[in-house]
Amino acid sequence: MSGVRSPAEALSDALPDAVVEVVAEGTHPFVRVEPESIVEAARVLKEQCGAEMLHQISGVDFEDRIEVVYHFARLAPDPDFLCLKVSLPRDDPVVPTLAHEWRAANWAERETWDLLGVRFSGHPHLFRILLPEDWEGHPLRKDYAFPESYHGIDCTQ
Amino acid sequence: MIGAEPLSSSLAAWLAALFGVGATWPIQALAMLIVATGVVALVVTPVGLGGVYLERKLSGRIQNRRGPNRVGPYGLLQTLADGIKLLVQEDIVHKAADAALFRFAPYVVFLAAFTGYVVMPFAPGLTAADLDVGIFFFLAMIGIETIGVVMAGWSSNNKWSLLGSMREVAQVVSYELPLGLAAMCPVIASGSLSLNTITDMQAGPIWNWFVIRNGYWAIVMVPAFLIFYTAGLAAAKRLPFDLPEAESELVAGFHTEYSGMRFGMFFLPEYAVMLSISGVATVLFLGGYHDPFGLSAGSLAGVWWWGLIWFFLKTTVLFLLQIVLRWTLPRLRIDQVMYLCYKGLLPVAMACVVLAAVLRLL
Amino acid sequence: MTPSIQGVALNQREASVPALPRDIQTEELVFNMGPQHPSTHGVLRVVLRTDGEVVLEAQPLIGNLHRCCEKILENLTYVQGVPYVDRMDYLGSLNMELGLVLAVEKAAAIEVPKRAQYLRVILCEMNRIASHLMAAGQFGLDMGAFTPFLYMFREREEGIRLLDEVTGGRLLYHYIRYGGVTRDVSDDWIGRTAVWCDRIDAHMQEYNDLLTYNHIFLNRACGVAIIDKQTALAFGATGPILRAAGVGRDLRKDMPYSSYEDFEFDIPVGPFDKGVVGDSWSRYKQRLLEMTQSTRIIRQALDKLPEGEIQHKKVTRGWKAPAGEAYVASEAPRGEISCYFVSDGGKKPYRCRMRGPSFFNIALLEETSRGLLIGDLIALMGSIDITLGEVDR
Amino acid sequence: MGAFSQWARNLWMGLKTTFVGLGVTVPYIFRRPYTLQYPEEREVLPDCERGLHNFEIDKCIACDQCVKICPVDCIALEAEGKGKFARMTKYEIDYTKCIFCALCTEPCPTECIHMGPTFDLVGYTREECIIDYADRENPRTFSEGEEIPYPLASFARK
Repeated sequence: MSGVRSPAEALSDALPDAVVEVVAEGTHPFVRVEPESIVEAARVLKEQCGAEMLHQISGVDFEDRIEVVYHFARLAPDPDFLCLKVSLPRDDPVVPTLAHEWRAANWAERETWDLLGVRFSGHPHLFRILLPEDWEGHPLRKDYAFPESYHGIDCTQ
Repeated sequence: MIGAEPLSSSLAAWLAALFGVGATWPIQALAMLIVATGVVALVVTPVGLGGVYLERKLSGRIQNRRGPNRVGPYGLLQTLADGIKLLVQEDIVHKAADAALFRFAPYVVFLAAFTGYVVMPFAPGLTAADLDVGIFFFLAMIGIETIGVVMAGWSSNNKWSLLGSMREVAQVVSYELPLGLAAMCPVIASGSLSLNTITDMQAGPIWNWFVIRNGYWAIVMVPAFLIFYTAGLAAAKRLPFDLPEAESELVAGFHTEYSGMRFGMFFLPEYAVMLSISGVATVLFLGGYHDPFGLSAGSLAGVWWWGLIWFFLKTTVLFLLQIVLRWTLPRLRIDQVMYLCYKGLLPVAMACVVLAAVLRLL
Repeated sequence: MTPSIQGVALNQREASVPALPRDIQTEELVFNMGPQHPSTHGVLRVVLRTDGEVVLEAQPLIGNLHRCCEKILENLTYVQGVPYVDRMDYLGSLNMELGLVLAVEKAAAIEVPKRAQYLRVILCEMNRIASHLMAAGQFGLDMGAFTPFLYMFREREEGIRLLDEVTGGRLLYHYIRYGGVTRDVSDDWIGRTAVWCDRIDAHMQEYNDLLTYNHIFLNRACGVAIIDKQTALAFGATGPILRAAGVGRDLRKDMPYSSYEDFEFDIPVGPFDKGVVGDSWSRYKQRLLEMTQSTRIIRQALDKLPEGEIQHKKVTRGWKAPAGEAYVASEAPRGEISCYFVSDGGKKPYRCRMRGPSFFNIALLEETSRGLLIGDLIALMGSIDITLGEVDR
Repeated sequence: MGAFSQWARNLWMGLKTTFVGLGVTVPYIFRRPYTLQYPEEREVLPDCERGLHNFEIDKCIACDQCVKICPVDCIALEAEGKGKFARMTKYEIDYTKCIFCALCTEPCPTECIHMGPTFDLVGYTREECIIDYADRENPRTFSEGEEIPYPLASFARK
């Protein structure tokens, strides 16, 4: 009977070294794992906690670090969202890609790269997705400076 | 033969008398030309414009809208206004297009669509040219239109246009087969390829019409009529078969790059072909210009306006049905279009031809 | 020169279509479909590699409508942000507002009065019906059937008028606020909304006669462009696509929010009476059936609408959410939207990550379109029903 | 037989459903149209319609609340004096920016700015889309005691 274990429990058993922080209570329970073991952690969620769908990948710029937050959806039993977080250094955020196991991660990771500049190592197609190819910077970073002009178009208005 | 002399012959005689020469072939040709121009200018173009108006008004009413209602009473002049707009619009030939072909293509389509009317018996004596092979002339003209469309699609240098024109070729050339075979049934029944002769065979009351001739011919003629009508829809590129210009797939197909009057020269022929298909269907199956009561064979024989009224009445009903069908049905896919042609209509049409031959022998 | 898009050669991947014999091998065409194409439902650009009519590869390229909504939300106060999310999925904008508001309410533990919750449900379901009518009609339009589209617009128009009476907007409502809703409804409005629900159900027969069970339509849509359960789950596709693929997931039932647990309704799950599970027709039919369920919910909510206030606490311009975070998902017309909301205790949200279901759904296009005819590709795009506003955000 | 009957059924269903479809569309030809003749006939808009603003200039105390809450910064307000004796010199709303969210009407302490029912704003230039409500000639600006000819949207917090 898989799918009923809580992610905290399952991850502490399967990958005790990788778990950095566990928050099981409150409005947003999550497990923070080491960036290197995100692929294994996601696999544990899939196999033991019934996470059948990758729901969303979010990046958050916390000035001192960048967090990438993965939300998985458990469809049944007890539908819920399971959350994994990784913390990355701000100057060179790199995390292994989930795109090979979860096809949904392909575009979501591209978007995170596009808007936050998180590099997903091993991603098959890590190019900008929403912004044009030649855009400079990653807009969702907190210190992003809006460009004065783009290809001669005045952006200051 | 019921009905007067073809109009061109009377005109030729009159011209010959006017110039004081014999009715030699240049005079006859001149007379034919005058009649053909007259027919196109006085009958077909207004009816084509009326067709556009009817289509827009009817589609509006079907869709809970009003349709054109601003220009003129009930919006009657809307089509004319659109025509004027098309005339004054800039005629764009874009840089990458093959300019000569691009410019020439609309004329081919326009000419082909309107030349079909030359053999159309509108009323007793009102035929531009009573050809012995009228029905084949008509089908050939529909085929020639395809060439213009391919020219347009190719010279546009636009992949969507190219795809549209290729679809047109595949579709129209395929549907020529069931169209021709279905037309063979009345031809077999009447023993003539001339549209006038076929019409006159159907004079008299309604049971003389080929579609229900003497009752038992209906077994052949009703399916043949349906096939002719369906294939005619395909030849006219009307909606279950509007793949060449499928708006939601190919933007506008072969005429994507056209503007102004050149676009108009694709647009108007579409209605002209719709109308001529309806007209030929009327001639072949529904008694042409003969009324259902037998008056045109009796007291009103040879009266041209009586025939004209009935011809246009029947043609308009078929024409309106084409319009209503367009606003009812979704579009087929290209493979389904081919399936319907080769596996659906063609075998049935062949069976009809064979059966018609058998009935004829009986 | 091989055409390449964003660094990847188009012929990089082999299509599943069998290769033609060498002597009849023909040139492949690369089509640029969109951003101005009538069937891309917005400013989507799809690059097609085709062999004649057969699509070998379709690559959706998005971003033409990108406004960086998330950055805008970070720079606006809480109150100011709500009208912005309306503009993500502009056809189901009430549901979008609800997505944001629910996340903030959860993080800040704002209580919503029961009447406001019911009003949210009623209006969101009306919005869902309006959106589904649009989607189903668009699907017909993509297939060349123009008339059902306008019939559906007629019903949609009436629904929009009802929404307009309550919210003041016809497309972008800005109705849901933190802790409640803006305006209350009148008894007269309740009566007319119930009548509208009846009209929707009554007209369903018309749509079925004209479009759903039309033989041409069935031939076009049944059994083509199949998105099966595994593919849908792998790509994170949600909403009607996932349910038509045979997965009975609906957040209104699975993780009820805003009092959805009070109502009795079914979740239609594919396959239906025609076609196979997960094909274009099932996705279309799914939407029609969901509309019927939505009218059920609306009728129940109108009947049971409790008395009381519609907003406990007014969230004003200077309101500060307590530090914290929340992830709340809700069921929008096109699938599951979610908001990952992070607050640092300031006047503005620290991060508002919005999930647009269409963003994940449209990614399926590349996978599903191989070997389809161009006409079927159009049908596939119509049945996925994307809104570019939420794809690009 | 199976293949043949399937083929025949295919053709028959195509024909039959066509007539079913015609049965839906043809009756509509004889029904009344649903649409309105727009400029002459207009829909009766609800009183909370969020159209162009209406401004009661004498009530305004130039408190700047609406300017501050506007998410797109489309309101420009200038006044001589403050409070009850404020004399408005400029109250410009830039409708190229305005998103008609009605947030400006909410914090107004005197309820002097409303959303009105006018929705057709057109202009040939961007300048034409900037409307100055401090101009008393503006048909959507109302002075003290002037009767407003239509009900106004009330989003204001009470």
